[in-house]
Amino acid sequence: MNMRVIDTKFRLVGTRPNRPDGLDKVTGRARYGADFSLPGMLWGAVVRSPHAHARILKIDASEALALDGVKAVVTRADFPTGLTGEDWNLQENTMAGDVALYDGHAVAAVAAASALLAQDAARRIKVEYEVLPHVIDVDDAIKPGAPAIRPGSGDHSVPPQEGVHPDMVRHNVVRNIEFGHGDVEEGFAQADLVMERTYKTEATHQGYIEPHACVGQMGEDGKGEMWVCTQGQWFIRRMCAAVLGTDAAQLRVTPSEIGGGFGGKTTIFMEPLALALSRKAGGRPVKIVMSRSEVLRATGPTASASMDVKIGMKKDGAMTAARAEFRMQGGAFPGAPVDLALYCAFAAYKIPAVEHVGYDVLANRPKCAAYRAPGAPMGAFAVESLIDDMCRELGLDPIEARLKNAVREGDKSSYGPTFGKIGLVETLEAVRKHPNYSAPLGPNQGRGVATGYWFNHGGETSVSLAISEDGTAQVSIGTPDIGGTRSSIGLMVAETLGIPYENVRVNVVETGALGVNEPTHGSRATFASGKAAVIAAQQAIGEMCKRAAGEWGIDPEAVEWYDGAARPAGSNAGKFPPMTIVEIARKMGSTGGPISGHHESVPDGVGNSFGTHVVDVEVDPETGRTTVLRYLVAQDAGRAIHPSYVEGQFQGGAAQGIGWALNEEYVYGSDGRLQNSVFLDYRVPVASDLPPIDTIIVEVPNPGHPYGVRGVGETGITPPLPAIANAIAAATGVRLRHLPMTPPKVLAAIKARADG
Amino acid sequence: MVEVNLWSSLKRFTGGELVVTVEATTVGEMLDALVAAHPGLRPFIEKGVSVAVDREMVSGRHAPIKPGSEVYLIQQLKGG
Amino acid sequence: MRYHRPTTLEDAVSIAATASGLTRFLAGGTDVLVQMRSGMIIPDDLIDLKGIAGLREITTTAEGGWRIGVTISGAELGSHAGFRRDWPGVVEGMQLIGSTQVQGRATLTGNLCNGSPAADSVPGLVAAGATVEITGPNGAREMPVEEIPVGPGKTSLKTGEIISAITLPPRGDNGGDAYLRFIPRTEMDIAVVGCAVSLRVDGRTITEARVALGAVAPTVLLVREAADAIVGTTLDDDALAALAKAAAAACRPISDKRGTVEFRTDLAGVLARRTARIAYDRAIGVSK
Amino acid sequence: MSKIHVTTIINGDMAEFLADPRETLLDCLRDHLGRTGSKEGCGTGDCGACSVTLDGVLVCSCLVLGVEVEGHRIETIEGMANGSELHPLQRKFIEHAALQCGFCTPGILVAAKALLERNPDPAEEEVRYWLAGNLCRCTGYTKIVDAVMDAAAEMRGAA
Repeated sequence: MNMRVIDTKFRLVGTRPNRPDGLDKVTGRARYGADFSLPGMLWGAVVRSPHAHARILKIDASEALALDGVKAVVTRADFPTGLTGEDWNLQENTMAGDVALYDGHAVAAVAAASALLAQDAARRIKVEYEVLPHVIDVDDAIKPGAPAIRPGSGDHSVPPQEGVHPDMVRHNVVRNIEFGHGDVEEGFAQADLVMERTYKTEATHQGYIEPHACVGQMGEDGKGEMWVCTQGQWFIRRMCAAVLGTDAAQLRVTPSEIGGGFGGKTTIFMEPLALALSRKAGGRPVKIVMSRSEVLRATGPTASASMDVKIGMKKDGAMTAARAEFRMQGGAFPGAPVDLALYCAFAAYKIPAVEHVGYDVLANRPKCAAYRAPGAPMGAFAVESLIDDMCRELGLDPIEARLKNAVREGDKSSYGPTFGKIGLVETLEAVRKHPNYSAPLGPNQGRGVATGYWFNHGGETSVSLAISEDGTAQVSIGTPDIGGTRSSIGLMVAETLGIPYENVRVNVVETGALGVNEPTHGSRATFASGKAAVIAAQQAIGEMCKRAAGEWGIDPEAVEWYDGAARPAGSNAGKFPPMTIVEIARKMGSTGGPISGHHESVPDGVGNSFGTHVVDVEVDPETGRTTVLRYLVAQDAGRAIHPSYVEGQFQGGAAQGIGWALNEEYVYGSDGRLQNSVFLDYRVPVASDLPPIDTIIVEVPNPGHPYGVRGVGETGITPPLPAIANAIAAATGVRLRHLPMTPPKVLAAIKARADG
Repeated sequence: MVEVNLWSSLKRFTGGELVVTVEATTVGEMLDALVAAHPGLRPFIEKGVSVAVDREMVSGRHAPIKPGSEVYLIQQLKGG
Repeated sequence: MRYHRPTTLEDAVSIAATASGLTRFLAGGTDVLVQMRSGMIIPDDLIDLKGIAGLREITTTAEGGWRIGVTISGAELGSHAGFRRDWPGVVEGMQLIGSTQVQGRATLTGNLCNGSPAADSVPGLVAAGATVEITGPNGAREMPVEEIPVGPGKTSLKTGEIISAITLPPRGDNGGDAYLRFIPRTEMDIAVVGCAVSLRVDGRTITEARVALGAVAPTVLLVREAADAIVGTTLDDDALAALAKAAAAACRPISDKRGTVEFRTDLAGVLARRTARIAYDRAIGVSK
Repeated sequence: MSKIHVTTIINGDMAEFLADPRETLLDCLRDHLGRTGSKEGCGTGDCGACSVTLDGVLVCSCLVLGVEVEGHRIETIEGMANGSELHPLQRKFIEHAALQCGFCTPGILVAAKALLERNPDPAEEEVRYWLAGNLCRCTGYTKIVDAVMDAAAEMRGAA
């Protein structure tokens, strides 16, 4: 059952109209990445390394190029040299240089007249490798003497290792972070119970159902176009230009409809290859569509983590101190979200003394990409699992204990800054009142509770709004619509202008149409593009009031906008009948020209979002199989603009978290090759695996947004990992500290306990 | 004067100081003053940091900082 | 790749017998197309059997058993009331393969000839005592189902030989069969362990039984010791314990991405108990 | 590899195309016939985004060769609405917000339609098992199942 904690007083905000792109999406008309084609188009295919770590000795494409219809082959030799920093990392990941760094790493690409021909040609490109020692697991990779991956890619945060004996150098540590406050040793000394445990999570993939796809066209002059499924067309533009050494403004990127992203489509993979092939094939457009296997082997999964957590607690549940050391590998490149994981780890709790230590480690795996609340689910798994064990030890109710430590407005966060208005306590109170929390449990069943946190990102934002001649409005946004953004922004604009929702058209536009926009990421689209759209609408309203004032011959300040019309105010009140948006728009050509509004900014006032989940599971004691019986999500949405899509974010996040907790993982062989690169063996939850996911939309409005919005997209994936681990512990009495909690692992733990 | 709270690993570049006091009325001035006082911080600040001023993540260099404002330097935040 | 669509078995056999390179038969295609897609296998000759008359029929044999044409899909098998009544375990095994969509294409014979030790439909056929009718360059021959797979991806079929039908014996009175598999999700996975039991009772006592295990050895196993453990019993707790012990003892599994040796061995015992219980209840008539 | 001429009926209309024998029905629908409503999410029959019906039977078009459909009848998402009148399932999916990114939606609609033609009054559990071969990564399935149940009720005239 779905509940909302408060009602809104708005005309449209908080209602559930049909999404404007719904019709196209239920009829098959909507055009996604692979649905786009052009005259004269070629098809591209990518040759990928079968080795986890190997020096590339020779690439011979002569046999492929000899085939009729094969038009171009590109290798790293076709890319500029001398890139540095993240641009270098992106180029290295796009196409291997001297060394292939992971199973699936691109080493060459070919363009041909048909998809089949391109694949045949790719098979005929002969690559000679010298296989190098590889390392996959984060704890192995951090060890002194582990195979060195891309030596020298460590940044300034890594303490210098000169003087350290060569065998003792930790080659693969590329980033180090430490922060905290208070005296943790003092805090642990004051505790009645101190527990310290180690936890591990495996890499998982965002698992969007739409594989990466693009059509790229670029001439010798460096002018180009790209049609691509992405969360951020300007990111694609900037990154492709950097990797290819072309000018950003010369590349025009149009986003298609996007079949899911969850962070995985905020960066580039094969997009520069399409452009490089096109440039080499005389400017003919080149289409590249990844197979599922390519998606799993060569696009961004999330990091895998190894984590030590120590917490001190008083008998009454009050936390006195906490310490976390997280080690994460994000593939053969810097960028594991260890910092974000640490920021979120203890964010829900007011703790006098906290210490955080993090290491970003290289391993022979694909470059990790953002995945919904990057890092936060891993940290939550470790911290919320340990808190659950401590509550059992001290006989405390998990919600009471969390309420005892919960951060409130004005409390200092675990990462420093003081919290503004937040809704953690409200989510805890809400789940306690929900019927699921008191549902009776049978044998082998258990209930788990966990809390989670994620920030809300502002980000570069540019929005444009124009009033049409008939008084309807068009809004141009730069954040692709992954889950209903068009409807939430349409609702806010219609609410602000005082016109019907149906009279607003929200367009996701290409890079030529707006200033730079960051992607739809960081739970920012409804917050940031929404806030900018509202401000743009207010600008247009100001202009319309001016036009009306001109018609009436009164001072614009003496005009107010209400219910879709300009009205004389103050001393002029009632002197003239209201002038509607339709009348003003009809005359705009003769009263000063087009009426529009723009807003460009990096919006402040982001509102973080807390959530609390409650899950009931049943574990088969003979097989170790876990069945999710009930699932409840309560999360602070600030204010739900379109409640159905807010619920959808809660439910989708929970489902991904359930998959991560129970079955999803990257499985590597001793040869360093990925063993489960198809959906048959990379096990995302199917419909029959899940119960209905119940939601409670808690609304503690964010004062930083005109309609109180908080980003809601990411928090929902954070609590499920520990919530399910806690439920399994309640059902079986055994605690699993290594995800995923597969039947073999659960059964082994149950048997180990039975054997004493 | 503003007190800027750094993250611990930056202590290596500030002579062990976790809280650095600088003269600044905006975020930009604050970041520049930090680099001037402690050149070792330059690569971190050039790579990009998030700044929290009085309970808010602020974005622009021109964001004002009042005397006595709560100021934190945080590693850059993004998301999925 | 050459695509052939013969209209008679003889034509199909001669195409296969004379083909020089890599040859594959196409019935449901749910394995062959996946292998082609991954570039694992690109046949030189692909012989589509769906154009051959008579291969898409389910008929009863003179003895009262069943003859299933090789292009019968899982969906067609499952919707055949008469067959379902006789061999619910065989139907269960077939219908556990893949999704509703895959059921619309996949066939018993294809699942058998794919040679996977984890093939869901095979243990049920083995437990049922099914045989296959093989047509080849040298005429037709009959063979027990369990003798077709000889190892992962390998069968005992010779070049040019085609399985033209699968024959199940008469169910007879007081019989029941069942198939259970273990997978981590509820659907869409390859069996980690599979178990089929077919048995007959006299009153409450089991008079004959066949127990087959999948995914615990290079081929599907017919475990006589497991059958012996329950024959002559009323499937009481001791019999079930002995059955589980015998099933586990017969396992020669590997550890891979889907399960460990220890897990598969444990599960073989658990599934044997649970499957036998269902087959027994069907035999004594307390359930369908 | 010479191509093979194939004649078939798609959404009631006669269609002809030339197929390389290695091309799947999905490849042919998308690349030769301009029917891009059916999606490829995996190419291995594990995600259901390419679901169509072949002579009324629900199949993954990525597991059927284009050359196999000679003389057969195919129904795709493009044929689901009756002109401008949406099928109740399509309407309910929009009303219930049963789609977020919408990529899996065509396959799920085709599969759900096949279910309701076979059983107009399915239990929720039957809906979940029938759709187990249609992966959705956005919604957690709750709103999808709600929409199918609601559409079924309306089609039974019980809404």
